[in-house]
Amino acid sequence: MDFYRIAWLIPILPLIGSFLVLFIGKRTPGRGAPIAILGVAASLLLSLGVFFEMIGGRGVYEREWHWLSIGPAELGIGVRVDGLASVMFVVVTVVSLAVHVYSMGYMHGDKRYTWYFAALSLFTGSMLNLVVAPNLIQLLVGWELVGICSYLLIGHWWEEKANSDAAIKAFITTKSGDVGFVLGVALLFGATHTFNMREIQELAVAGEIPRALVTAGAVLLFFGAIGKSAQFPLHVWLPDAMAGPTPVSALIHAATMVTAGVYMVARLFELFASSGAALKEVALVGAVTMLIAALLAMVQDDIKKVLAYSTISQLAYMMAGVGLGGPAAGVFHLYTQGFTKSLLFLGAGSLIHAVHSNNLSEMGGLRRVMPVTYATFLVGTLGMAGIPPLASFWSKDEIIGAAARAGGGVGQVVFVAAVVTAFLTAFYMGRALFLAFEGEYRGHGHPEESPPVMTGPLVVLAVLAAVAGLVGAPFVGAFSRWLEGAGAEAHPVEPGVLALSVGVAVLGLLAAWRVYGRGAPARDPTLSLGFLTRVLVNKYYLDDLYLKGIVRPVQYPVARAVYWTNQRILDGAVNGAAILARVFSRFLYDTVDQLGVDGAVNGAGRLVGGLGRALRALQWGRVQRYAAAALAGAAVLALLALLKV
Amino acid sequence: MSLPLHFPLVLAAALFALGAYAVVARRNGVLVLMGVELMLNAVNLNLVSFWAYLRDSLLAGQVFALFVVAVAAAEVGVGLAIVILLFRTRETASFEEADLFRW
Amino acid sequence: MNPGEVFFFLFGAAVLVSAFFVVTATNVVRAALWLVGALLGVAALYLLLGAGFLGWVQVLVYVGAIVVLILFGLMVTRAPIGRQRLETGEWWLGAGVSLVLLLLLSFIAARAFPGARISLEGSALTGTGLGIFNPRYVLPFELVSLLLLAALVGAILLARREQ
Amino acid sequence: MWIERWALTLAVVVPLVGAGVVALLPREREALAKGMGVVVSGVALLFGLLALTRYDFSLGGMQLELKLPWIRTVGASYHVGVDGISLPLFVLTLLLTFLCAVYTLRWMPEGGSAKAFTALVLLLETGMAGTFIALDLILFFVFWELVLVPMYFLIAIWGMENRVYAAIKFFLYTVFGSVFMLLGFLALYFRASPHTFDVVELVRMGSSGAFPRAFQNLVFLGLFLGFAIKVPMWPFHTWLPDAHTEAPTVGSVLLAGILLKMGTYGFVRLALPILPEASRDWAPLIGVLAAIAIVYGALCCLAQRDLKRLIAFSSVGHMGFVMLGISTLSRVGVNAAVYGMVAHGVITGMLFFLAGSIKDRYHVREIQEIGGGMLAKLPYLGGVLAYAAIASLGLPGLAGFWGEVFSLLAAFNPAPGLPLGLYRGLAVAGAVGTVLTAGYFLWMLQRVNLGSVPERWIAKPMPDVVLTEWVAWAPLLVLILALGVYPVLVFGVTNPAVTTFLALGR
Amino acid sequence: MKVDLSALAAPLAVGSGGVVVLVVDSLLPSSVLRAARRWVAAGISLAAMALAGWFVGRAGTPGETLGGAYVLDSFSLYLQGFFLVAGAVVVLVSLGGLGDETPPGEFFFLLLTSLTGMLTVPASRDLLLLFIAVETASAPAFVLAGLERKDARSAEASLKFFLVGVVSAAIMLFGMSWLYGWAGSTGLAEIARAVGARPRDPFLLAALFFVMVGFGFKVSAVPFHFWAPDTYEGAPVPVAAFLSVASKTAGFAGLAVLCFFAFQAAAGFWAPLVAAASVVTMSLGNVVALWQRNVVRMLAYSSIAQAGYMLLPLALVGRGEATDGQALSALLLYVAIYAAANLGAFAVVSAVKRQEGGVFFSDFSGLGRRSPFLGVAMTAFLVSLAGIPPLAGFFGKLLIFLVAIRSGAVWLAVVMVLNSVVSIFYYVAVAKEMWLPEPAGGAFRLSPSLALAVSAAALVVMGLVLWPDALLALPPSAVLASP
Repeated sequence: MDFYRIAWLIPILPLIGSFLVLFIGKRTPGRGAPIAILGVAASLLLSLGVFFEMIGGRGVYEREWHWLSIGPAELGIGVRVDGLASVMFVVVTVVSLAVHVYSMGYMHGDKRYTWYFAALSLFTGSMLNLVVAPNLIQLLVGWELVGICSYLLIGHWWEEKANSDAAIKAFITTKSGDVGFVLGVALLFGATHTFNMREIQELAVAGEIPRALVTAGAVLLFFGAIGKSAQFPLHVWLPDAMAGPTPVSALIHAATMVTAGVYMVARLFELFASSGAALKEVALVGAVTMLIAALLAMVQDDIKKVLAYSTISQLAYMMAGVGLGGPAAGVFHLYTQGFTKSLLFLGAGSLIHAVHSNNLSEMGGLRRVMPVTYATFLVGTLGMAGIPPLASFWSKDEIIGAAARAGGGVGQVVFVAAVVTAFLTAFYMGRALFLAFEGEYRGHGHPEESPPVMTGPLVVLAVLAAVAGLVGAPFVGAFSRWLEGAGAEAHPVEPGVLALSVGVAVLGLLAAWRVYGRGAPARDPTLSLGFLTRVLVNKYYLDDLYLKGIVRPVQYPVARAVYWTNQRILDGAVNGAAILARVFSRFLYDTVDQLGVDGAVNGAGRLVGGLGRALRALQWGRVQRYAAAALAGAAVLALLALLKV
Repeated sequence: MSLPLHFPLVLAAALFALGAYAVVARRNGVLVLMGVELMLNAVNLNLVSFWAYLRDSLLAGQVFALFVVAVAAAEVGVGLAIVILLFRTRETASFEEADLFRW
Repeated sequence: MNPGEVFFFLFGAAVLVSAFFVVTATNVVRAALWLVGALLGVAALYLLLGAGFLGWVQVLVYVGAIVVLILFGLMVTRAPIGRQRLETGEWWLGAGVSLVLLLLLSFIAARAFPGARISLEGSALTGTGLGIFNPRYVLPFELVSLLLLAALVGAILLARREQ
Repeated sequence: MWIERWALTLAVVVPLVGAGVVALLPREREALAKGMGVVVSGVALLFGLLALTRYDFSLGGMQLELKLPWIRTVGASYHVGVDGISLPLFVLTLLLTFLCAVYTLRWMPEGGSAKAFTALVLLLETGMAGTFIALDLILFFVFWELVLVPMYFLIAIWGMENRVYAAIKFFLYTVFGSVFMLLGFLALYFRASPHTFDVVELVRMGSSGAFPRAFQNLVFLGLFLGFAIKVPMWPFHTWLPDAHTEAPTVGSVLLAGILLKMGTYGFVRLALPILPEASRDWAPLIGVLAAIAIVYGALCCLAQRDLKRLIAFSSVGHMGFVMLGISTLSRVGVNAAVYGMVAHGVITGMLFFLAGSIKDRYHVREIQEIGGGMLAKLPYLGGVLAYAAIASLGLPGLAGFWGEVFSLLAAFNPAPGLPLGLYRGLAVAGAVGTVLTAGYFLWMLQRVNLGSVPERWIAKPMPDVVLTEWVAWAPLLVLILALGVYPVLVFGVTNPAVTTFLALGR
Repeated sequence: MKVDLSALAAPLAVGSGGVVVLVVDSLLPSSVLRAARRWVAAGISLAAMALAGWFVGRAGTPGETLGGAYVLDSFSLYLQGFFLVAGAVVVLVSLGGLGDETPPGEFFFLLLTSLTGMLTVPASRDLLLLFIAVETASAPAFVLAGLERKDARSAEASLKFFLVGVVSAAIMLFGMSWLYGWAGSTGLAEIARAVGARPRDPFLLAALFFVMVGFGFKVSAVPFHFWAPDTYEGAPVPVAAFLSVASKTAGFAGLAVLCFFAFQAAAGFWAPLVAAASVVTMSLGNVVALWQRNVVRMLAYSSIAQAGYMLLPLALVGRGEATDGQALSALLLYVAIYAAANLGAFAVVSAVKRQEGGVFFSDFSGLGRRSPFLGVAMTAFLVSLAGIPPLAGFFGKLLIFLVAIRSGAVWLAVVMVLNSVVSIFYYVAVAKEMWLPEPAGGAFRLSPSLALAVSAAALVVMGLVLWPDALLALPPSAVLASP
């Protein structure tokens, strides 16, 4: 079976599923969930088919059908299947299927259960469309659609204002980044007259586009990625996005949508590469982001926030990886993180489901009560920390190695940031693990292990998180071949780097164990760092800056001021002109029409009846004045005749 | 025996101006009508003078003047009727007090 | 100065003086009498200019009919006879306008026909009465008779008392 | 075939006759009026669709033309026809009016008789539809002005509290503009040799350089004032919020859905092709005003407390995108503009329907007083509102996206000869505008739709979307999706025409 | 010289009709009710007009008689036809709108007499005939204006009309007498020649200006307009309608004869003055109309403004033969279109006055809802007067714009456009009053004759857009036949 040829079905199937759920879901058994799952499952099967064909060595397949002609612009719709896409297919569909199944349990009894599945499937389809897109516009369509799905799902429990606030924040923040993205598309279109990414990159590589334009285009596109992938300084929305249901966080805000930025950079790697500066920017943004996010993760009490900052940090890793080591390095981390992070989120969901709270301070000692959750969460934590041979270890190592190899100023900065972040990651993941599962239970009620429908996906993802990295291990090296073609060489294992990365990971975990190993300490050291803690708890005051510096001013004073201008100045000018015209006509009437009349007496005289008698002498309306006017007119005419006009 | 043409023309102009004065300046409606008569007489004087100067075969000036007299009679008739009507409704023949319309 | 001019100044002065008193008389009846004088003076001028028929029409129609009508009107409206204010508030307006008119019109008229003179020879009763039967004046004649009828009817309509 | 010649005319005349018939209904038969409105506008729509079937979509020029002598004295003729630019707007007019007629079956506004209301709406339809097919300046002007009086009365009689002020403002403002437009028309007439009012002729002359540049600029000023006020472009927009807010639902729908497009259509149909050089001179100014309108409109929306007024202000911004596209003088831009007109017509029409229906249920207009929770109280109404709002903020897959994104694209790459740096700045402003647009719509949704139902509404029984509304809205809801998913529906028609027409304009 | 009576048939028929009305009415026994007498008188009047119309219809052009003093060309026939139609509508309005105390025989006699004069005006090519015709048109109108006998203001209306009328007539006559002396003839053809020979003489110019003053009064051009608002307001409404349409048109007919024919050679001197009068008249009329709360008075100022518009084509004379013809066409068409709207408006006002007793804005309150027929029609009339398409008024204005621009007088066109915009304010104000407030009274009773008049006017005003050529193509551009 030629899976490449039918790859266009991959995004379509979940979309169809979504529509079916939306329109007939309520009336079907299972309230629509099975339909959605079926759609995603079918998509997964196709993805696997594509994946194995790709492994089998099949090259790039690109097919674009003509869709629109708008003047000189030709827009196609189609598919591009290559290693990058195949890997993304698998990550997206696997995680999505796992989340769909898990949600049947997690969302059981929700008011908008059906709607939830419809949105989830819609998201999956949109994400797959983004992945499959051969041109920028199609990519943009997927890009925006996943954004709105994210909005819908973050705000799923919109009865709470906080949730809808978070949803709006997420949408608007990413949309701000999209300003750059759209302009980047416009710029590249202007330079190349095509939307096709392959053609654009070929032109860029061939030097047909001026270097400055390439850089500008790439940087503009990267703004989009900064928003979508929650990179500094637009990362602020992602922690808030945890307001959505946990499975949604796992799917959208850990494994898939947020990786779209990384994916986009990888997809357009040659474009970024033909402008070295753009690539360096990507790496530097990654370096900054990974560090500041990791620091933030250390002070969180909400387990989902810990994971959220961890996600930001790891996305930054990916960015740095793409920036320094090429698409393979970054996407490899994306791939392993996809499984690991969704595993952790679903695990966290399981915990939350059990204790009805997101807060680590209300957990503790759950190891015994929830063994499956614990085991899988442990796998995830170790993976995140970078303990071999778990999947994330290989990919993280690859990136640190790439940084080391890259050298130069940027390489060194990224290397240091990556190592420090590795330590911090191990520490905060250990902190979360221990606070949740060790010590005494600090919450309410009697937590129980989650049902199989939830633990099942956990197990599956745990297995994947454990072993999926092997394909990219230096001694296998398959992953870079998939992505960069057969010619890509596997980088040799660098023992020093390997030792360093494992070392800091172990150190971090041990430090965490030292502090949190027996449950929550009386004084959490991360919260006792004085000024630093204050800065971290307040998220570097960035939220405040945005909210108080931009959003509120625009929302209130600026908007009000503009509106005031509208009402008072612009509208006022119109009304003023009208008033002026009235005054003027009044003047004309009073003075000119009553020409030769003693005074300006008019309707006022009629209105003020009592004055009438007194003003009688001034009244106009006397016939002889009319006659006088006629005679005066004649006299003037005679004068004009005499002067021969 | 002859007469410069402009003599009667200037006289007519003066008569016309006097009539105009009466129309504007006299309070009593009947006196105003007298002013109108003076103006019309000025016109007739013009017509007749020009006829005498032109001696056109159609006697246009004289005939015109005749018609003016007839029309003047009609107008005086109507005018007096209006004055009487005004007097009947307002108890005055003074045009100055006909001022019901103000704006 | 030939006799024609002498006669003209004589009659003209009479007309002007009478007319002046018509518009300035402080007694309405006296004003009407001055009007008679002015109209007669005009009739004399017509005769001088050779329009005899018209002169007699002027005497008959104007002096005979119109002035009587006016006197009648004065009586009906019970115009107070005696000294009183007969000028409107805007008499100065009338004075100004008429003065300007007088100056302009006489200036224009005086300069319009340099050297033109009216021949007063053969001043006699010329046939205006016949002239009116020129077919050219049929329609004006019809119209003016209709007009007079309308004025008559209209005057009655306006002036009669409510029944 | 007679259809080719007469379908357009019939679609315009049927409502006119219908208006007369409805107006003459005896008082005791007044109940028939609403039904007749539906039938008459339905028949007009059928003729419109019939015209659609006879239209060759692959061609760019005028089709289904009909030219009859009209005023011989001045050489004005009854010349109608459509091309890809006018066809979508023409059909949209007929459709939207029909839907309005359907909607009034249930929600007839109060204030006057149903008979008069229906007659005025039909009269309005004639004016609007006629404007889009007129190919003679005088005919165009007649149709253009025909719209005024019915709309004035629709607002003034059936409007909200402040209706009289709004109606007069609308009327005078528009008249003011159209006077200058007429002067421009006359100037064109006299400059053309031979003198003609025929649009096709004038376009031919204009594109072959028959009009000197200074003259073009002067005429453009006249046309600009007429069209810009109608669009309305910043800063001539101040009549719009009042008119929209005070108008009855159907009036707002038609005002936003169709009337505003008359202005932008005027630019595309007349100003650009007849005055190519002046267009080039004026384009930067128009672009700047458009960009201001986008940002400004969005900011004003953020400041609104009144739902309907918010939607009204959103039109300022959206029409800004359309004008931005036009100002680029590029084929992409003009295509995007026409697309934007259609999309805005469908989406904002829908939004005003919704505003009306919400008002009919809550009897308040202030967002604050609705207080949120509509999605819980009236799930379908809330859902449709969310759908329309999200479409309006330019989500791909729904109608709002394509016009907006291609406008920006065109603004970034304007026609050669226009100041590139300026236009790129405008594109940035426009793109920032999209964020603000998303902001106010989402904020509005949050305040109206989301949250819990306030106390005062919990016990109050309210019908969710009723059948009449579904019938009136379904075509729009489907169109919003269809246009978004398959933009070829519009671009396929406009592109040949724009290509032909901008080629003429060169 | 033979008199061609068939050429004179139209005015003679109407004039005789008037006498017949008077006689028949006086022969009717006093037991016959006023209403019946009115129907009889109106019937005879209409019959006389129909007869005259028949004569007009079958008259051949060009025809002339009275030694060239009376000429039938397409210009005069068009206007005679116009006067007959307008007169008939006024008769219909009078039938439904006159007070019961008005004596019908006398009323219709005076109306027909005035109409006789009007019918003669456009055909006159002789100063004497012109003067007599104008006076015949005016003098009965002075009386008609005073016929609202129970209202003191009617007398005042009549007085103002009369006094300004006779003063203007005196000025005109003075001018005519000079003109006669200058040209040596009262024939307009001779005068035209004399004007052409030496146009640059103060005497001649003063004479021309003075003659035009007489007509300026009739068309109510500034500064000879003062009587109009007072007279319209005080006169019976049908008479106001008659004055604002027929009398005004008679003035324009006379002006057209003078401007396009007799004085054409001196256009360089008087045209700027007419232009100035046009601008001042339209501006003043419009601005003052803004402040009126009495609909008749508003319409009076409106008709002053409209006179300003109609003066505009006259100001274009002398800029070329082609544009002269077009200017005259534009004037004649505008007159007809204006007449339709204005007669219609006065008919509605008349109906309102019958019902409400007043004609203030408040009397029109809610009219549209009480009588949709009257409301729609009145709205159409006002909108047409404002010149908003698709109603007839727009086409009239369009023609004037076109000819103004074509003649190079763009500024006049611009001033007129601006004035039209100003005028919208007050026309809309009435429309607003009719539709917006809740109706204050019950349904309207409308007499059939008024309904007929309103319908006819509305048909013209609303229907012209469908077939503009019906009216616009009617007068050929060169209509004044030169004898």
